[in-house]
Amino acid sequence: MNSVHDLGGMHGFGMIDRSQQENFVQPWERTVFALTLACGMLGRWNLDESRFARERMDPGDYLKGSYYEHWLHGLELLLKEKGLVSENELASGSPEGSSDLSAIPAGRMAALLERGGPTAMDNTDVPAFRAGDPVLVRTFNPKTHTRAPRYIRGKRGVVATCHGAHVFPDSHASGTDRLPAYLYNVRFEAGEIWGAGDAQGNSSVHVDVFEPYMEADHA
Amino acid sequence: MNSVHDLGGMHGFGMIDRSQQENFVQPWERTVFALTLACGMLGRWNLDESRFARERMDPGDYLKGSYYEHWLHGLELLLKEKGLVSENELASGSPEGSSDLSAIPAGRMAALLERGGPTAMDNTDVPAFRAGDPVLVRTFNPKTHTRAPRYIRGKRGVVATCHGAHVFPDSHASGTDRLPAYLYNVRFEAGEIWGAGDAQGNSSVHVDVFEPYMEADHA
Amino acid sequence: MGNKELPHHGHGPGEIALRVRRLESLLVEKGLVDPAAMDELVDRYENRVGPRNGARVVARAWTDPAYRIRLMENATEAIRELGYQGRQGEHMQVVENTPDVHNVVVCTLCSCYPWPVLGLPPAWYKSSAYRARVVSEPRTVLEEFGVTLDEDVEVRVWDSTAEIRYLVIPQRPRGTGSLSEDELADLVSRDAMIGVALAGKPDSRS
Amino acid sequence: MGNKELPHHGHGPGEIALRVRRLESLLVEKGLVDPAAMDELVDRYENRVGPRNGARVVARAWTDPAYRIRLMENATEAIRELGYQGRQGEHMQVVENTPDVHNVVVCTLCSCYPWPVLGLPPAWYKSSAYRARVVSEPRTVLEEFGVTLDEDVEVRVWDSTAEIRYLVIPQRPRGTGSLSEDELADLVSRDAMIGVALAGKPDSRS
Repeated sequence: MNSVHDLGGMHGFGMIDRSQQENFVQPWERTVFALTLACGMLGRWNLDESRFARERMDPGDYLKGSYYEHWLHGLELLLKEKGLVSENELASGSPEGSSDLSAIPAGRMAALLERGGPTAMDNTDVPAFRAGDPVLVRTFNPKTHTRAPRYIRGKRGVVATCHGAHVFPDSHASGTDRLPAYLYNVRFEAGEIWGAGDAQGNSSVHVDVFEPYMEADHA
Repeated sequence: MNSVHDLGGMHGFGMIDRSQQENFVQPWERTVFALTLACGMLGRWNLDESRFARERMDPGDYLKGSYYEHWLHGLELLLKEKGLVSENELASGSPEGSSDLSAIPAGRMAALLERGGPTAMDNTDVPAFRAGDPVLVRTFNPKTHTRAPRYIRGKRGVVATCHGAHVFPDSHASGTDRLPAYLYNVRFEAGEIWGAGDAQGNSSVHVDVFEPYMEADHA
Repeated sequence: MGNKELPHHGHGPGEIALRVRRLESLLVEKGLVDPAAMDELVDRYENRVGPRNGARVVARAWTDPAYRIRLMENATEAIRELGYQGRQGEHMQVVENTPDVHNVVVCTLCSCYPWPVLGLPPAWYKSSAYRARVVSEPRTVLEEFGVTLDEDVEVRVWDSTAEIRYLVIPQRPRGTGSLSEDELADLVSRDAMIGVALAGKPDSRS
Repeated sequence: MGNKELPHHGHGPGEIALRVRRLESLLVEKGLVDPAAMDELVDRYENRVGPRNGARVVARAWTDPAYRIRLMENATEAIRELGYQGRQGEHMQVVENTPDVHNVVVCTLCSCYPWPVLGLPPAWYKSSAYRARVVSEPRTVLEEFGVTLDEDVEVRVWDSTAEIRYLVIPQRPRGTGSLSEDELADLVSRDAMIGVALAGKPDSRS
C-alpha cells in the first residue's frame, strides 16, 4: 500500500536526531517489544502480516507516533483480527473468556530466537534474471502489502545478485501460504531514481526486489 | 518537495467523510481564512510562497491537522520569514514595534478580489508542444516547491491543450520574479499512472503540466 | 499532538482557537489587518459567492447554444459575462459531461477550487481521503457519492495543479425542456459542478 | 493527537504507558504471554546481543583472509561460525567498504536491522528522517554523521526491503597491523557497521 511508511525520498522531516542512541526511548517500549515477539511466536500470524498491520495505522498517527507506537498499533490490530482478544477486552484490560492458546515459556525463547524465521524456499522454476541483466520495475500501486517501495517503481536497474527464492511477502501478508518468488538485489543509479539534477553524485541504491515486481528491460 | 501534501494515489485515509459539507468547521477557521487573505494582500509574498509555506508544515502535523491549520501554519511562517512579526510577538500576541505596512481597508476588498491574481503572461518563446504531442514527464525530486505531483513523474501522456504561458510556480515560490513557462493540460491514461492491474477501467487523469517538467516522448 | 511544537503552537481545539485569537489581535494591533476587511472577506464567501453562481452558468449553457460555445471556447470571459470573476477563478475552463464522458475535479496538492462560481469548497473536498483517492480510484469514489457509471463511460479526473480552475457542466436531465433558466439552475448542485453528482440530485450530505 | 481514536487508544506519554500496561495484564491473564519470557526477551536484546558481535565478525574478517572469503561468499554461515544467528539475521550479506566504495544500510519501509550481529537499532535508525533521507541524499547524511567522502568514492545505499540483512565491513584503519583481534574489535562501532561511521571512531552521539 502507498502509505506514509514508505519513506524513501520523502522531504520535510528535518535533521536526523543523532542524540537518539538507545533503542528503547520510553520504559513501556520494552513491554511492547516483548509482547510483540511473544505473541508473534503463538503462530497466529506471520512477519509480513505484522508489517502490514503497522502500515495500516492512520497515516498521521504513524508519522506522529514513535516506532513502538507502530508496533503497539500492529499488535492490537492483529490480536483483534485474529480473534485472540476482543475490542472490549482491549478497552478494559480484563479477560472475558479463556484462550485455547498457551504462552511460550521463557525456557523456549532462546531456541526460537536462534532459529528465527528463515524465508528461503525451494522453487522449481528457473530464475528469470541473472546478475548483469537490465530490469525494469513494474508500475503498480496495490492497496495491499508490498515490499517494492514507490521510489523504484517504473525505474530501470541492473541485477547485482540472485538471492534464491524467498517467501513472497505480498501474498504472505494476507495470511496465505508461503509462495516462493525469486529475490534479487538490484542496483539503481541514483540519477535514474531521483533525476540527474536532484541525485547526489556517484551514488547508487541497492534494493532487494522480488521477481514478480520486475520485467526484463528491453529499452 | 516530496511531502505528505502530495496526496494523489496515497492509501490509508479511509472513506471520504461526506458529512463534512461546510467549508468552515470550527469558528476560528473563519478568522484564519480572513487573516490569510488580508495579509496576502499586503503584497509581501505570493500565492506560490503561501503554498510552499503550508507544505513545509511537519508532515505528521499536516496530516493530523485540518485544512485551516495548514493555512495557520503557513501564515505564521510567512509573517515571521518576511519580518512582519517576530517569534516573540507570535508567542505573546502583543506587538513590540510598529510596522511600515498599512492594512488593506474593507472598502478595497471587493475590487481586489474581483481582480484576483491572474498568472497568464506573455512569452516570447514558441511553445515546445502542441495538442496531440506525446510527452514524458521528467524524473525530478526537488526539495523546493513544485506543482508536478509525484504520481505523474516519469509518466507518459498526451498534450490535450496549451493554456499559454503562466507564472512558473517552482521559482516563484522562492520569491523570485514572475518567470513565464508554457502550461499544458496533459492527459494520462490511468493504466500508465497506476499500472494496468491497479488502475480503474476506462479512466484518465488530466493534469496541468508546465513545460519545464516535460520532454518530448520519443518512445 | 503538538508535543514537539513550541508552546504557542497549540493544537487542541481550545488551544488553537486561543492561538488564532492571539494572532488576530496581534495583526490588528500592528495595523496589518483591518477587522472590517476581515468581516467583508468572510461575509463575501460565506453569504454572497456560492454555487448558485455556477448553477447560473450551467443553466445558461444548457439553454443558450451561442453562450455554450463561448463558454467552451473561453470560459473565463463567458463566466464574466454573468458577473463572476476574480480570485481563484482568474483562468477558468469548463469540462462538459456527455453520454460518453464523465468529468470530476480535484486538487491533489492543496485544494484549489473555483471560488467565483462555487464559493469555498466543502471540507470533504479538502480532505486527505478525497485528494488521495479520486485520482486513483475515481469510479469507487463516484459510487460512494451515489454516481454509478457504465463501464463504457470514460471517467476523466481533472487535477488542478496550476492556476486553471475547472467547472463541470453536468448533463441536462431529461424531461426538462419546459423549464426556465432559473428553474434549471435549481437542478444544478455544487456536487454536480465538482463532478461527484449528476444534475437534478441534491448535494452529497450523507 | 489521538482525538479520532477510541478512548483506550491514548497517545499522551502517560496514556500510552497505561494502555500498554493494560494490554500486558490482559495478555498475561489470558495466558497468552509468560512474564518470564518477556523478561528473557528484553534481557537478551538489551544486555546480551549487541554490536560487539558484529565487531568480532569484522575483526575476524580483517585478520583471517580465509574467514573473509567465507564471509563474503556466505555471510550467514560464516557469522554462525562465531555463534551468531537467528531472528532478523536468518539471511545475512556483508558489504565491504574499499577505497573506492562506501556502503550504508537503511530500511525505508520499516526498520529492518541485523539483530544477531548488531542488537536492536538506535532510535535514529528508525526515525522518519533517516529512512527518508539516506536513500536520496546519502552524502549529506553521511556528512552530518561526520563522514566526508571524496567525490570519486562511490556511495552505495542498501535498502533492506526483503529478509536479507546487511552488515557493513568498514575499512581497517591504518597503523593497526600489530593489534590483536580483540583490540581490533574495539575499533569497530555499531555506526561503522551501519555505514554512518568509519572504523576507529566512536558512535554517533552528537
